[in-house]
Amino acid sequence: MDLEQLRKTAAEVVVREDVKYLIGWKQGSYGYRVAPVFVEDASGAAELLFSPLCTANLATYLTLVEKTPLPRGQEADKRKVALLVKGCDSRAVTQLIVEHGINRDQVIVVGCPCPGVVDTEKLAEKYPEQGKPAEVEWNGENFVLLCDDKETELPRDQFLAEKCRLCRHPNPVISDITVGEPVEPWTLADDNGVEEIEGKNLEERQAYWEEQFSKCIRCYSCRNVCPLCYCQDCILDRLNPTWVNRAVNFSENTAFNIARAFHLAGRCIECGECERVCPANIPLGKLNRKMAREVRDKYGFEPGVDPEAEPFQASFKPDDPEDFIL
Amino acid sequence: MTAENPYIPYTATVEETWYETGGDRCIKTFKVVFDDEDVRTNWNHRPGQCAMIGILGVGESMISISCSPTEGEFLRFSVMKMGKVTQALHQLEPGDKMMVRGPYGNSFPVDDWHGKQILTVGGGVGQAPLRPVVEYVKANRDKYAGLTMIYGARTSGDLCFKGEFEEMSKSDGLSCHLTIDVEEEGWGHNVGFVPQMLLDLNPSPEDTIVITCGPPIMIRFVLENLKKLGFADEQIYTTLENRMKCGIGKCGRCNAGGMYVCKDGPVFSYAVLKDIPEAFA
Amino acid sequence: MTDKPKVGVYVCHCGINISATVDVETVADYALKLPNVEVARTYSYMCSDPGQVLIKNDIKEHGLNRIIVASCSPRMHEPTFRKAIQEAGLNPYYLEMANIREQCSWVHEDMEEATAKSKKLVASAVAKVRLLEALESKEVDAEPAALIIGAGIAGIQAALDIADAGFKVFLVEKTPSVGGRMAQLDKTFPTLDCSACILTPKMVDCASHPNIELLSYSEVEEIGGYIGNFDVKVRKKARYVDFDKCTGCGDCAAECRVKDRFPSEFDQGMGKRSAIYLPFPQAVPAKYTIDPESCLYLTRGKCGKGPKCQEVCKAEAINFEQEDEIVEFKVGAVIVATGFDPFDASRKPEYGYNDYPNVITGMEMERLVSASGPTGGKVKVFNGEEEIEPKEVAFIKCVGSRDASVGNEYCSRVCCMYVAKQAHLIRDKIPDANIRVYYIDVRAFGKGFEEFYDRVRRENVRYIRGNPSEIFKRGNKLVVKVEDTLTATPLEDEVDLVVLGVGLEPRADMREIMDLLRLSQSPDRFFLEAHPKLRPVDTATEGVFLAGCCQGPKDIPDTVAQAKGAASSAMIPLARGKVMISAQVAEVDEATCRGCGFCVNICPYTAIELVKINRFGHEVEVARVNEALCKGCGSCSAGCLSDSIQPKSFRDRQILPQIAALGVLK
Amino acid sequence: MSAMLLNKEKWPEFIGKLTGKNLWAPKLEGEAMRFAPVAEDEVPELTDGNTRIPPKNIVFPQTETMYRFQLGDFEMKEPELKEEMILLGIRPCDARAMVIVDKLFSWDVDDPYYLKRRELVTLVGLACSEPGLNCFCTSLGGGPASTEGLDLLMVDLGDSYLLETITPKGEALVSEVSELLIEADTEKIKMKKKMVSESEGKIKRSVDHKGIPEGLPGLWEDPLWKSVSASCLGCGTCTYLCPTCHCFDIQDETEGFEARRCRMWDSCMFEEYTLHTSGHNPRPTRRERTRNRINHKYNYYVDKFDVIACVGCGRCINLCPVNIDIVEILRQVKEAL
Amino acid sequence: MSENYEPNIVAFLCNWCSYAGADLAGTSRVHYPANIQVIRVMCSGRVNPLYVMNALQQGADGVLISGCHPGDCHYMEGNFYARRRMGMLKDLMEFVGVDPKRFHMSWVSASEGHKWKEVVEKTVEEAREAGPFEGFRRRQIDW
Repeated sequence: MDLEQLRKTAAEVVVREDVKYLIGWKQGSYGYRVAPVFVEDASGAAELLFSPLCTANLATYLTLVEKTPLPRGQEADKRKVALLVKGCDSRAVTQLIVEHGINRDQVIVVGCPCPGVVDTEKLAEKYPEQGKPAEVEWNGENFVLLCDDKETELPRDQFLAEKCRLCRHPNPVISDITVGEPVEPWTLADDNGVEEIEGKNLEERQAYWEEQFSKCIRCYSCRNVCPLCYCQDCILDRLNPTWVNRAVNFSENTAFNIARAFHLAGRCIECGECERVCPANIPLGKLNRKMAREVRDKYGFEPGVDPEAEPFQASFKPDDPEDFIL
Repeated sequence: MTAENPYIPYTATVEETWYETGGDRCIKTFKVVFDDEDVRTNWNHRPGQCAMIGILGVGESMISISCSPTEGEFLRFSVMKMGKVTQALHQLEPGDKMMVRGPYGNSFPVDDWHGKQILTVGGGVGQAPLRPVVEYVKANRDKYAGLTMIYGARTSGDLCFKGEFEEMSKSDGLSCHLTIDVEEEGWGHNVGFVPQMLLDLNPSPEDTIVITCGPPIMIRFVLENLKKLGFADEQIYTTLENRMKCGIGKCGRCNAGGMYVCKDGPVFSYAVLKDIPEAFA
Repeated sequence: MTDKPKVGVYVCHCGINISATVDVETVADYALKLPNVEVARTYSYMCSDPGQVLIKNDIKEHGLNRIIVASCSPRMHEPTFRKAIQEAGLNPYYLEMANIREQCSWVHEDMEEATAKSKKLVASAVAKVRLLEALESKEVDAEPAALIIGAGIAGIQAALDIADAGFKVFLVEKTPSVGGRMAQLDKTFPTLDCSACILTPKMVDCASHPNIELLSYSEVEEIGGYIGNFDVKVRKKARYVDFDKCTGCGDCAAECRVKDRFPSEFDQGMGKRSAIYLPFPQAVPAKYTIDPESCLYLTRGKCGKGPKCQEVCKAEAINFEQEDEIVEFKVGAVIVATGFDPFDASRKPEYGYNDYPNVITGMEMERLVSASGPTGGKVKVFNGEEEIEPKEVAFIKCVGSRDASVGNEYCSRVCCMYVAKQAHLIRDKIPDANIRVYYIDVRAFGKGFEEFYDRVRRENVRYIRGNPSEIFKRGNKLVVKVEDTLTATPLEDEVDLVVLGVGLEPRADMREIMDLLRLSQSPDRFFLEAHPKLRPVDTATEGVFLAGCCQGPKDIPDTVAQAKGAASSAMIPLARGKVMISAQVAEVDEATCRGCGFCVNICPYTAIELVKINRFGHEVEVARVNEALCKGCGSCSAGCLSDSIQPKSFRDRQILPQIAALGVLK
Repeated sequence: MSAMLLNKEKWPEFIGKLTGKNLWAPKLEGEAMRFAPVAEDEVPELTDGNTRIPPKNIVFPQTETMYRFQLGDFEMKEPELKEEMILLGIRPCDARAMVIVDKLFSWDVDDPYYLKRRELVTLVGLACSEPGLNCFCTSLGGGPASTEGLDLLMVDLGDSYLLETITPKGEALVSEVSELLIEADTEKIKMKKKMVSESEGKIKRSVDHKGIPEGLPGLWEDPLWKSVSASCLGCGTCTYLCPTCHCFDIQDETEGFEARRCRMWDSCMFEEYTLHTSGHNPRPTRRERTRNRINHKYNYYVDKFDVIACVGCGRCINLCPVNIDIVEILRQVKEAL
Repeated sequence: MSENYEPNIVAFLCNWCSYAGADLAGTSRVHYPANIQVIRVMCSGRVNPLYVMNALQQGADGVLISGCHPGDCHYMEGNFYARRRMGMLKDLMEFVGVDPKRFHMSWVSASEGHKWKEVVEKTVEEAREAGPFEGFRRRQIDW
């Protein structure tokens, strides 16, 4: 990845009068952290980064913008928002367009073809994080860790993030400007995580998820980080009617997680952010990927690839599967 | 645990209810009496204080006590129908039970104001926390120089405590000035906004205490106009409201800057308030 | 005024229908313990007058404001009790019924179980009724006019009926003339009336009727709105002939430089017409039309020294500058009478329709036997280059019908009879011909049909049971390869003429109408009626009705009957002058709607649209429901991720407590 | 205060004596540690690192029944809290956090639930020999072996634990296991000091909070709040994992006629937290909410209780999904002063 | 599982087909188990899939959703949406360990009183096999 080119492109975009800011990644405050950054001027573009540590899906910020009441007579800022996207992130943008979450002409999508990001948890396990920010780069097939003037080769098959092993769209499916060369899609791995659960019987599954959901502390980071969870007023927060009680226990947590996964069925673009941010390490990705796979296999639908598509949850086919009907 | 548990409310019986205003967000007043005699006698609130009232199984809501302790061994609450709890409260009728805990917060320092002229400036349901002061002054008429009440609402239908004003104007040293935003047929009082009416009345700041409560926008202009009229910060009092859950300074959410509205408030003098950055947020 | 729900629960004995299995007193006692229940009573027949009076008195005496009747199915008596409580001054929607008869006492035997279940059903009803809201039905004015799409016999008949009743009718026909398929037919079965003779007067009537505005050579472009208030846009295609000036003299067609060069649509391509033409002599309106696709001047920009038609037209009616015109109007009801397409015989290549000129379709046969047809009524066909009068004639039935291989599993209903009729006509015209009919079944179900079929058979028309597998040429004969399934004998039948009894198919262009009116198709691809038995002329779109073969194959009397049915249904809103808009419609909470448009996609009635609103200074899109179009099905709601669209009376906050009551209470 | 020594060989026996007494200790669940009850014949191993979820839930459960009742009835039954418990292996920062939160829960009106649980719990601390990457307790008056709030402190000296009793509760506990302990000699005390100073040296991050409490009001409208909160997702991770965050919500829950009033953690980072029913929100964006979080810890709490409501445990830094780093924010605050 | 365990089934029926079919079963005096309790909705498309979750959480041991046969929906398409939604939900529920025997969907027309009986019997029987739903049921134990 040519960072100079990225920064130059970004600088050109942010100085445009019709652009509010550009959302990108920058080096974090320590270790393998990378922080989202809102670049408002050309100088800010120098901070931008695109590396195998840039796991965060920035599309979430498109809908996270708070629309606070404007004083009478004040016009809303209608300038465009530019953002850097990887393949998976671009699917979120596309899905948002499908759902009217954003207007296509309100965003400038800067596409970054992505050879896959690293699993920072695995990385930290093997090479503990340091106080000083470390760098990781792509190096041919593999990654390379630059820390304390040392270069350590990180084999792809050990450190590639789970979501990337299963990635079908490493190149942005939508973009106004592309920085970097398209990457060759790679052979997909099996979704071991989902299959492992499918291999369990009902009692085992129940036990497995009971253990997982019991850990949930309902911090809602999974929901908030999700680019496609953007209701002003999430039904799971609501009290009238109450879908899910505020109490934190296995029952309510399960209801919360089922509802969340269901609302994302046919919408989830498998960026894996929910699982990444979960402080309780609940394997939320398995839930979402399971649903995504059913949607793909049984209904022949893949969300976030076609901005003209009919939303999966708001359409049907007369020959949808009905083998489960009595 | 013990009877000391401050989260456990007392049961009270609704004696009387009536609607102050109409519409979707109507205001209904409840006159309630505690079931337990000890509670009834020991309950001691001051003008400006609030109570957590609610219904078991639905929830609680912090509401200002809209009567003065001088009125008798009962409480009055004027509740606007807004959310889940207030909707449920509105379903209560005489004979029904209401849960009450409190009283919470500080109060208007009415006893420090002896000898002063009291000016209340209220808007809409904001008159509810002012009413106890009015009643208190009426009950201790000899201790105060007098009381002027300015009260306005959008329409005459949005005025609370309507029946009480006539009688007031008849008492010596008390005056009552009503206003509504837009002219209505048969309305014999002022038409215009409360802050303007304040300017028009041109009250003297001398030996006067002003207390005001109403919509944030009204308060802002009232404060502005009070300054124009020469009132000092220390002469001005208002009450704040924020979302509350516990009422006793634990749950965290009601803070405006470093002040917990439920404990440090709801009554603030403008001298304090003006330094609280979030007070008018 | 009170916000407090005061519920009255009325448990019906229904004679002993309920009380024999359900301990109604126990149920009433239980109900009294439920929150907000003030009164609970039982009575022998709640639906009886005294029963209703009981409820009404309680409403007045106890100030009840919510009523539960635990009795029979709401599908039975909901309207009764709604009316009753309305008479007592309550909003009729403050009613909930607990079905303890059809779904409890009649289907369970154990008294204990049935009583327990009844209690739960009552508890569930109480949970909901407390949260019900008052609803008001609205009425809007209905435009006293109708739109009829298609001017075949169905459209014509419907138009005449409605116009005769005094309402304005806009009759839109795609082709230059009204008349449709019936105009092409020679005789009609089984009475053998001359089709044109009975149709032409009606065609003329509808052109001259003061209440009918005939828009021929026109197409509907857009239909918006809803029952009572449809906004219609019609494109009047340019005829290049001034409609008012043309006298129909025909000089133009006679002088056309490309005279008689183009296959006549009316004659099924067997006859020819000019570029400027009248589809058939009795066409209504009798106005000429220039076919822009065949006219030299319109296709090449030049026609000799100048268009001949223009030159010879004394009325100076020819106008090449003419443009399409858009007409807009409002109607209260719409009748779709777009008819059918005959099955395209080339989709059965084994019958050689494209290969042999003496394999023809039933429709072509109609023109061939017609005195006004291309041969003047003489049955003559080409066998190769040679024109012959066929002596050996075979009919094949069920071509394109009852045939899964072409996707048409249905019976076309008219082929049996028209084949019999055509066999009879051939027998009439060629008395020495050998005529046979290959059939799968003979369905002669209508009035006079069986008698006619008998008559034809007596006229020495042989009916052979078998479905031919192939037609090929041998020498100068066509060979029909078939197995006589009654005798299990394989046959190779040599003939001069094969008539394919083609079936009826949905029109190729029906999609346009479906999209215009959001109509659905039944599995046979014809338009779907609202109910196959009870609402055969209605559609799911209120105010839109079906007439004729667009709904399914029909013969003429059935078509006319359905057209009259559609006309009378369409006249209901027109005559009332008002339409009721259901109160149980969906409602959007604009504060929480995120404008994703899922509901817009889901709604089968296009009742929801996205509109821009100002939310505290920000322009945002939210869904909005057109209450006149909404049917209250609630599909939108289950698809709404933010629960922002909710059908009134079936809101989540009304249903979830029902679930809780059924789940939790023991 | 006394110092005793527990040879690690006697560790299982030591545990054995405590397991009957409602003993809780850190337990690795998946990749994360959290406090869990120690089962009958389980011998927990104390390892480096702190629990991901702070032990505040022991005294302030995430969801807690305040009282139960029957709908339509007015008798409120409080839960009986009487079982004593021992929290083994709590880190000094988390114990210190409890001391800080105590001030709030006993301010003016006592919170019976919290205080009762506090009374019932004995805190057996474990000094940190390997502080975490984002620990900065030393900046805030704590330290790897700080005893504030603890009843008993254990220091890992390799083959033995040094046990320092701090309170009578701690003494009582020690007396129950006294036969397993020996008196610690001065050498061991020295070893401890060395270990602690080494540990302190390993703490890399720091906050210079001097002037911050007084200075924060002046930075009310500073642009830094916008920039530090821009990437905030508005989730509750930082506050739920904070040992001093103590905000809660109160809700009524019903099931049939059974009902309870309960309270559960709430977070000032949630939009709904301050949202009025009218739709007005005094803290409408993440900027105001982030500002409030920092102000609450470093200004308001100091004003009220004379202590910063942050112990430098680093959890909010470790687990923020978007690398919002309180040390970094405070550095910027300091810079802006 | 207790010997005399009776599953508690909540059913959602569309007004036009299945509810009418269930009424017909009544009119025809067809007997079936009393474990089933019906909530009437206008269309199977109205059934929010989360109702199923909610019902299980709140004490149902099984849930049934029934609508018109495909193509017969009174509202044309509602049952198609219901089918897609419930198909997805079923996959999800199974994945998290909810026995598919607890959750059924059927097409029952207004004329299929007997089919309704069969559907109820099957639903009850399977729910019985699956036993009382413990799963993520709201439990007082947590209170």
